[in-house]
Amino acid sequence: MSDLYSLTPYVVLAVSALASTIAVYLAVTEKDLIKAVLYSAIQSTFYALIFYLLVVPDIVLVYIPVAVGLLPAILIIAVKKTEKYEDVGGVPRSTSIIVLLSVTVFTLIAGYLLVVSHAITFDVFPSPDARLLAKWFLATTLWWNRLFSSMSPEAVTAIVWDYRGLDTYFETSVMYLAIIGALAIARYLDIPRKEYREDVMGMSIIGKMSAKIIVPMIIIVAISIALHGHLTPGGGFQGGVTGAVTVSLLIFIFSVYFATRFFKINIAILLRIIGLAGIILSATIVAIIGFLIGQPAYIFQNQPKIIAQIGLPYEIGGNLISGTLLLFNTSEFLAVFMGFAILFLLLSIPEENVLEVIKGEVE
Amino acid sequence: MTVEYLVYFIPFYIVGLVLYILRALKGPTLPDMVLAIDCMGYVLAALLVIFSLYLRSPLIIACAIVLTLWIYALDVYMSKYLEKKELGE
Amino acid sequence: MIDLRTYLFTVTYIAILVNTVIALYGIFVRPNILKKIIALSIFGDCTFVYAIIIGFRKAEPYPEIPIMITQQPSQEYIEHFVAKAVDPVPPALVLTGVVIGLAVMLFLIFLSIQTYRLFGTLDIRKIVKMRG
Amino acid sequence: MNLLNPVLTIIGYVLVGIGAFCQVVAGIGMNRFPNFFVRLHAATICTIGGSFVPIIGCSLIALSIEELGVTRFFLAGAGFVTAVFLLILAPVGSHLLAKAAYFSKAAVLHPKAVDLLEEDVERGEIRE
Repeated sequence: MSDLYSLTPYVVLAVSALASTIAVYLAVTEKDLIKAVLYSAIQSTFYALIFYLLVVPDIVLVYIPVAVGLLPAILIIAVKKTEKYEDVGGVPRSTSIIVLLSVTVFTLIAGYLLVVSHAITFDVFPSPDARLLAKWFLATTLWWNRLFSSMSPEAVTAIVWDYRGLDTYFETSVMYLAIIGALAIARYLDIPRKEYREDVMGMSIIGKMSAKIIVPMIIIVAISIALHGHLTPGGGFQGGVTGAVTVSLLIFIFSVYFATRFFKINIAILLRIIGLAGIILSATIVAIIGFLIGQPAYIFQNQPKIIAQIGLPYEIGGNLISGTLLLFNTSEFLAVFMGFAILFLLLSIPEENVLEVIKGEVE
Repeated sequence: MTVEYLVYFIPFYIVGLVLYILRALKGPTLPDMVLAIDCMGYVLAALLVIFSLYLRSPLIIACAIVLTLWIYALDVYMSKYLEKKELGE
Repeated sequence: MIDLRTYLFTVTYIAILVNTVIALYGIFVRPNILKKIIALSIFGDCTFVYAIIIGFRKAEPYPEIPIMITQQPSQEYIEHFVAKAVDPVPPALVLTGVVIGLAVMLFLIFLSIQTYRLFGTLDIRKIVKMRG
Repeated sequence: MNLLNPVLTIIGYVLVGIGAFCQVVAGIGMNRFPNFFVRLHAATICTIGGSFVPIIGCSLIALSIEELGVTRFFLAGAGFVTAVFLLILAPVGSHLLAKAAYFSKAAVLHPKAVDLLEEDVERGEIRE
């Protein structure tokens, strides 16, 4: 009984990995592009199960929206706007065999190095012991001493913002730049002004009615995922991506002319800037307070340290808020949510308008 | 220790999952594949809930909600792709 | 005598390695840009799985999530937590990686849509031959 | 609460068992049925019988395990939320997909006895 109990998760891991291999093979060899996108969605679903069984719920919460939802969605839109079939004629057979062999050799060397660098053999895989750094992080997630701890029970969020804040800051900047790039490609374009007509536009009445019921529920779930980021799996990015599904539902089920009643592109950009300003504020708030009081303090500081004795309170009225983590999660939620809203609005501009503008620009 | 009896139910779900994968990989038409992926996603949501009970880690269950939402969104995208209308209408 | 769990975990690892090989092959050989982007996203996912596998550990009966359940932990609970929970550093790294991968992928897809508008094709061999 | 726990556990296990049965049946149906519109029936069995019912069952089991402490309410609550989402979203998704598949002629309707919807569309009573 006990053997069976501990064996089952590993069996499911192996089954899902093998199934994902079949899906990857079909995704790469399929000529119909939309089928390839669907195969890659199958692969992502199985990877989500693998991540789940490797007990990293934060990654699952980020990976499911990204790889099962957003990437297939935008790829489907791209396939609809561009060509549907791939032409593979003319690739010489010798080239593909040479590439396959070299890639195989490279991957085998890399995989062997990965096993060696973790200092394990195949007798005990996975290793029962964790690294020293991991032990230190785990032991200090919620410790009695505020000088060493980040006072958050969630180790991953604590590491993401409290120990590696600079990385996260630049990650958000990369995201911001990608959206700015998309906006730059779509310059001079705007959503045409049309009146929303319920009987002609959008999908069937069943879809519209259920969307009216479900959209507020989704927003509440997204906010709860974002604001409990320091207590349970999740955080600002996860909540924002979950909230982004509402925008896509509004655009696809009703129509973009219905969605622009609630937010236009310019308002979304403004809210996104407010979110980014909130992230900058949560990075520097302790330093600002220290500057005003006249005590030493760091940028990206949360709890008091040995030579900088000021810090944000870790609880208010008995509720754990973990200093700047709550502020960071809220602003990140706003920034990510509005970023994806901009993206979906840009993608829903009709292709005829775009072609007209491009024609005018080329001439 | 009542959780351990879930061991006897999990294989059935895995069998169902594998059968849906077969349909999703065979096709033959696009709606068939999407329907099979749909079913796969919902089985997976059930499996996630079962595993979070089985491994006794209640906090990992939030993933199931998100998975349900996005599988539905994939449905909506694919039916928009199949329709002849312009994307935003 | 090898533990059966080790054997199954090795099967998982090798399956992910095979995925990497296929994805890299797709990136280098397939001519369509969107196909290359799909293969690139699969390759990225495989690398994320490797990073998570490094942080996984074997614990009886199963490792725990790196999140504390109680808010005033005792010393015994912290010791139990450190002995059972998985490594929290790789998830934090992968979180950053997923977001940046998504940003890059979105920008690439936007660029390829624009390429199709300008050139009328997405075949990389035809695009290379065209000028302007 | 102690008296209620065994009852909750037994009901939960029964629901999970129903779910397991429905999954296998729906999986077989998904592979044996001839075309897309017949496979929609199998999909319904999968989503409602095979996913909604066991999620409710798991939530009930979770409520009865007292060793989990306060977090068992988290598990049960999130499980109920998932179940409600699934109950609303899965049929709507199938409906949208079936409608799009029918009107775009993407799904092949091979063994066909009668198609009343097609006649209605031809007469102009229903439009796309």
